[in-house]
Amino acid sequence: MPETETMSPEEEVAEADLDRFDKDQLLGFLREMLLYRRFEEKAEEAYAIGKIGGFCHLHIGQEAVALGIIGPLREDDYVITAYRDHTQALAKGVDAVGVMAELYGKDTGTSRGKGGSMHIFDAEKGFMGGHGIVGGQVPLAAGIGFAIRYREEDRVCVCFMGDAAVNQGAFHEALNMAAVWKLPVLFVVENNEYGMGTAFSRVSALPVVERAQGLGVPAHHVDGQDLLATWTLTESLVEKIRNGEGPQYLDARTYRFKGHSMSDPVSGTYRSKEEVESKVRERDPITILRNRLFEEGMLDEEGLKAMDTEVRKEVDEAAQAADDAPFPADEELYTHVYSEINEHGRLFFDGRDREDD
Amino acid sequence: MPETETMSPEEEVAEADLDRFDKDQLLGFLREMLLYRRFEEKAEEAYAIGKIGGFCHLHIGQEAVALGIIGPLREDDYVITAYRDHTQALAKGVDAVGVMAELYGKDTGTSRGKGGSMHIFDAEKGFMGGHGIVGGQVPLAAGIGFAIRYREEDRVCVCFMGDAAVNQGAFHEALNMAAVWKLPVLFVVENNEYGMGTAFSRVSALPVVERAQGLGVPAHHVDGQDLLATWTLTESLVEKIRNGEGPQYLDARTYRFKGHSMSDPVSGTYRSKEEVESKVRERDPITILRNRLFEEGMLDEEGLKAMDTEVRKEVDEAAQAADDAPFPADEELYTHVYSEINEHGRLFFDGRDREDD
Amino acid sequence: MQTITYREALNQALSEELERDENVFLMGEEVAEYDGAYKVSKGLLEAFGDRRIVDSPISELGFAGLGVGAAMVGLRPVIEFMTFNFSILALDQVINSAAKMLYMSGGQIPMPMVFRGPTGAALQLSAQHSQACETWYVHAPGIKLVTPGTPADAKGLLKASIRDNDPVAFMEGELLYNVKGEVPDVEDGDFVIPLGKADVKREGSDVSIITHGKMVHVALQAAKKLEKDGIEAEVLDLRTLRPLDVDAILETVRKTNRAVYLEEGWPYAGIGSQIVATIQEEAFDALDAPILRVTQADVPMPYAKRLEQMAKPDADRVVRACNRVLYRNGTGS
Amino acid sequence: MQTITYREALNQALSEELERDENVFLMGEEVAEYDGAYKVSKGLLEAFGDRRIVDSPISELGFAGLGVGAAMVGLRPVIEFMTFNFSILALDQVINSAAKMLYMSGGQIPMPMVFRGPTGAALQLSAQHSQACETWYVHAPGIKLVTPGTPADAKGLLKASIRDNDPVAFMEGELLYNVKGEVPDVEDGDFVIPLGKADVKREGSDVSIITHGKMVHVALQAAKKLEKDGIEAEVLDLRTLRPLDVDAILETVRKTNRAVYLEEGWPYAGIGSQIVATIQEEAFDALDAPILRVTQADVPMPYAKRLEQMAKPDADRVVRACNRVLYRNGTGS
Ligand SMILES: Cc1ncc(C[n+]2csc(CCOP(=O)(O)OP(=O)(O)O)c2C)c(N)n1
Ligand SMILES: Cc1ncc(C[n+]2csc(CCOP(=O)(O)OP(=O)(O)O)c2C)c(N)n1
Ligand SMILES: [Mg+2]
Ligand SMILES: [Mg+2]
Repeated sequence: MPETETMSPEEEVAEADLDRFDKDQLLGFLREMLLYRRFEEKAEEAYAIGKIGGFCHLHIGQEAVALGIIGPLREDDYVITAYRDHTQALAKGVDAVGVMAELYGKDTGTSRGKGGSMHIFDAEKGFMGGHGIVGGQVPLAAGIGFAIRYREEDRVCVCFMGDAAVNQGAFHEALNMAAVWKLPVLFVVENNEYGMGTAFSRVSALPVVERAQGLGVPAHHVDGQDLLATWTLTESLVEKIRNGEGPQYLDARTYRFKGHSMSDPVSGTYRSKEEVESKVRERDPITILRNRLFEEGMLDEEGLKAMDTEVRKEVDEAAQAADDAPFPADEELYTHVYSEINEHGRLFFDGRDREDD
Repeated sequence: MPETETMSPEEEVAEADLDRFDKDQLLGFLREMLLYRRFEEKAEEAYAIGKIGGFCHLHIGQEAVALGIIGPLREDDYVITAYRDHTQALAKGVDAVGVMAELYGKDTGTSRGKGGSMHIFDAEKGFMGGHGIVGGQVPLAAGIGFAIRYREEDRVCVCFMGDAAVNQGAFHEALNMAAVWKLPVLFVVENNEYGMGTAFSRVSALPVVERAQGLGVPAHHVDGQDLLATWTLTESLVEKIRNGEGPQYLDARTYRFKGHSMSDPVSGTYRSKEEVESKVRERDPITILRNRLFEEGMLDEEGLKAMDTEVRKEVDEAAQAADDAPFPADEELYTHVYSEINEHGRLFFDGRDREDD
Repeated sequence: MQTITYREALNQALSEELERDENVFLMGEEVAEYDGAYKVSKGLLEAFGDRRIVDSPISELGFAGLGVGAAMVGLRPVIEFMTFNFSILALDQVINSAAKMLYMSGGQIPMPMVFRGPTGAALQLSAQHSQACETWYVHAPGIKLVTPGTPADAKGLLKASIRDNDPVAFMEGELLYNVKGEVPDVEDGDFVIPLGKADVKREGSDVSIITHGKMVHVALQAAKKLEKDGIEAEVLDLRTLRPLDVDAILETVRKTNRAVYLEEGWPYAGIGSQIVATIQEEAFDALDAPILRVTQADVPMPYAKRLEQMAKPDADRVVRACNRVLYRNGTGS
Repeated sequence: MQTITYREALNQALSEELERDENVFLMGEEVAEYDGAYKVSKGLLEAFGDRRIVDSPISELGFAGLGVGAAMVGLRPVIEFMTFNFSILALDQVINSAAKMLYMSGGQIPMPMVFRGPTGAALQLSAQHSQACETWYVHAPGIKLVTPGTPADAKGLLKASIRDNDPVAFMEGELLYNVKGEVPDVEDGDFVIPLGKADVKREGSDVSIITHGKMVHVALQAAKKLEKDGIEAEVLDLRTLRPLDVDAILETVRKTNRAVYLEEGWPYAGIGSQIVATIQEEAFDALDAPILRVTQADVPMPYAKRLEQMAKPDADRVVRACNRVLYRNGTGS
């Protein structure tokens, strides 16, 4: 039975950090996070002019969690997450054009325009979605972990969830099963302190990191705004999991810079403007890494600008490609409901095939 | 935020125990547990001859948990439980005739013959049922606790559940809410080590007492075969709750002497005959208390016999009364589906009222 | 008469009932500090305090069950689901606890409570966030189901639902919250609409469009289009699905001899299937044509705008169905 | 032909499919060490080991979701619900994950999995343990629903369901497990019955009794009683409810012009309501009388024996309904 442990990885990691990575890697990290940021800013623009509809939950402010946790994975590892899923998809190697096209509801989108922002999927890349029911993906992750163990593979499944998801029964049931069967799953709480407009501490008796204590999954926490700390801790957790030590639980402390979804206010009754502003000023993961690179002399303003220009171009191109792509054909309404249309019997009951009788 | 604590109440209690109770009380305890035992043995007989049908889950072996926890309550406190509910109802003061009549499916049964063994209810006595979905009663208990707090009363709600219920999401959600709102609920796990034919340790990564650790409800455990220890600890927990300290969680360690339900084997693939026999020999709560009373010279074989004769008579009378009582009238099929038959509109759609058109 | 939105009407109903009865409380995600995800509970925290307007964790099964428990001892909970989509998680407590409690306790434990929130699709929220949940809440006896389509109905029926002594599922519509309509002035006294009474939203003699919830508006649009073609459609809004005003259904069918059921949800074992079965059983000889149903396409809701529009039932489709039951040609546009 | 019980037929189907395909595994409460609460999985642990026959905690939502996750990456889970009554706790994963996954992923993630277990009432288990769950599993598109009534159908359809690439709810009957019937011998090769084909269990020309699941036996009893009165009832067993063999339904109705739908569950938005709606829509002119439905009384299941018997649909009630659609008098007993 695994012991429940709470580490203080910030401290441990603080010394190791920069030296573990070479310059190209570090610059690559910054570029990658910039890409996520610009990608979502572009999505924000596109939403404003009606190119994107429905709910659209931006990850802005939380980029280091996506990169710091998905970056250390192998290509054949799995990632599954909630509806705030764009940048995690990008981090798992899903094509930016496909993600943007999905937001635009295009046939070339990752889910052929059927899923939208909340349901980005790319099975080939091991990106298992994009799920909209809070906590719903947590048992699915246990199932992916079960299949990995069943096949005696050494893959790992990372399951992201928001802090509010921790209060779902599904969390409790899935983590217990993962612990009992030692499933290779890293459960990551993207702890941005709020579920929509409700502070976690108002609806939870204990802090996030302690919530797995009754479940037999070792718990850890990390400063999710510090990419290098997150990356380093994740490497060690993933190694444990790959070695068969069973599931791990990580409280990644972060902050959402935007409103919950497009139509929601950034601040308001539930959090003050000052709180948000101070977080944006002091806890932006991109700024934090950038400053380190500046300090170390690995990057200057000019280099950053060039990087940003490149990234913006990439994003613009993705948006353009999305815009140019065709919408799904009308016939697609009835495809993918069933993978198999049985030889006998009727599957659809709306009678539309008989409308012109 | 309450601290999670794990006490070892057996030790603490061991010294206090007998002196805290007077002789009449102690004899009363024994008589009460004997009543539960004989009541259920009678039910077993009645089941064998087809007077009782459906599922019938006996509590035999677990009687000290019912009495030790419900005994210290006030009359206006609430108890809610799962389907293994006969002796808890008796402990809460529900009339034995009413309980037996319910098992017989009679109109004079506590639930007018509609509920049966799994759904004994007596709202007047604060006995809030008898619930059949494993874990389903746990959120209900939080709701009763919520209402107590809402009305600023100093009542307490005791919620019993089996060990297997701890793996339900409902458990997680309800205990968290109870902790957040400091609801006056004592959550008691009747830990008989098995959920039907599955040992708890096979499907749970941590032992029962540790399973509330992530939920902010202080945890305790007790030897549930030791009536006096259970009673004493419960008194202290109920006092804490009444004083507004919020919910408490108790792992009451016990053992089921019979099969899960009437048709299930007492032992088999999931537990050995030897295990059951040694528990019955060494851990029978009635024997344990009886021996104490013998040792203390408070009772002798003769006194016990007299007590048992009395109790058996009571039980026989209850069975006779149940047998003599009328079945519900046919019209009762449609009563109590709705408490209010609206002035307008149809509520029932089986068309039986038009059958003879 | 005041002209207010559906949202304001609900807010007034809640406010008045909270005021009237100390046992009423509102619980759900974001209902208090955030004023409700759709602002239905705006201002209620301020007016009634956090004892009676309670923000819950995202624990649908748990807080639905908590509501049931509170109702067991006499409170009158109003449990808000942010949307009914999420309430499938809570369905066990709705069916196995709320709907059966009175029966299995032999009449001892009434369940005076309301589960409410929006049901059905809004705009481009795709598969998991766009479903009409009526069937899941009406199949089991022991619970009532109310689906108001207008501000007045929303107010009058919510007040009746809160006062009802049985569990009521009260389904609103995200796309209805901004719809305006006339509602009796607050000063004119308690405005309560009894459960179980359908409402003829438009009179007509050629064909009956029977419907509920937000589809009332689509039915009225269709009726307007039909009018241009000289066809007078009667629009019957059921308003409550259990209790169901069967008399009103039979009456309109006996009048027009032709009917179309319009609903937002899926067809298989939808509300329409029950209404069709009821009509053919009880007014068989009155029918001059089969009753047709207009429903959501029998697919999960897609995200892409055009596919979503195709998936949803619309006025043109209703017009075409009406023409079919009238054995006429007519395209609906 | 072997004569075996429905339970043995299911056991054979599981065993053969576990043998055939390494990706198939069985998970649920008590399925392994205890041989299944109803012994359907007897001996499978011994034969296939605890990697493939897995005892779960009592976490319906969790292990249903675990099954979905395993199917997402290509395993073929068979998830046993001890009874479908408990699966309402898991319904969110069934509807929102299993049924919608393929669609919302744009066709990327098929769901080759089965949810199985008994549905409906056994004997005197009262409200929470006695309900027919078909409606909850058929309303949403994306999932299939299979309800075998005989040992042969149980075996052939379970094998087909496990091989199907879509999620299938497979509903058995506690009271069917001991029913015996002829099933092709194992040596005669793979016995698979394709989904979507109804089966005429008895031919007749006067009236059609259409039904599914364990009610097939009640329908046959009723047909026998009617025979004594000179009435030849045809009994059509739908076997699978989605896909649904509409052709077979229309055919029998066109033959007899009168129909009764018999089902174990509640009436409102029951399976029967859909069948009635389909028939009246597609064979309106073939009907000489309204279609009647025989269902459970519209109440939660009571415990007391006589009340329970009254609540359940039985052969006499079916006989009376048949007489009514034939416009004859006849009491059914
Ligand atoms: C079961 C369920 N309940 C409610 C919602 C509505 N909802 C969507 S996101 C959200 C807040 C979730 O917060 P958190 O898990 O912390 O994730 P974050 O949005 O902060 O990333 C809510 C209540 C939902 N999608 N699913
Ligand atoms: C949700 C649910 N799943 C499964 C069952 C079937 N079932 C009834 S009792 C039981 C075992 C419960 O064990 P435990 O909670 O330890 O209580 P005990 O029987 O030992 O008192 C099971 C699996 C049920 N009633 N409800
Ligand atoms: Mg959050
Ligand atoms: Mg147990």
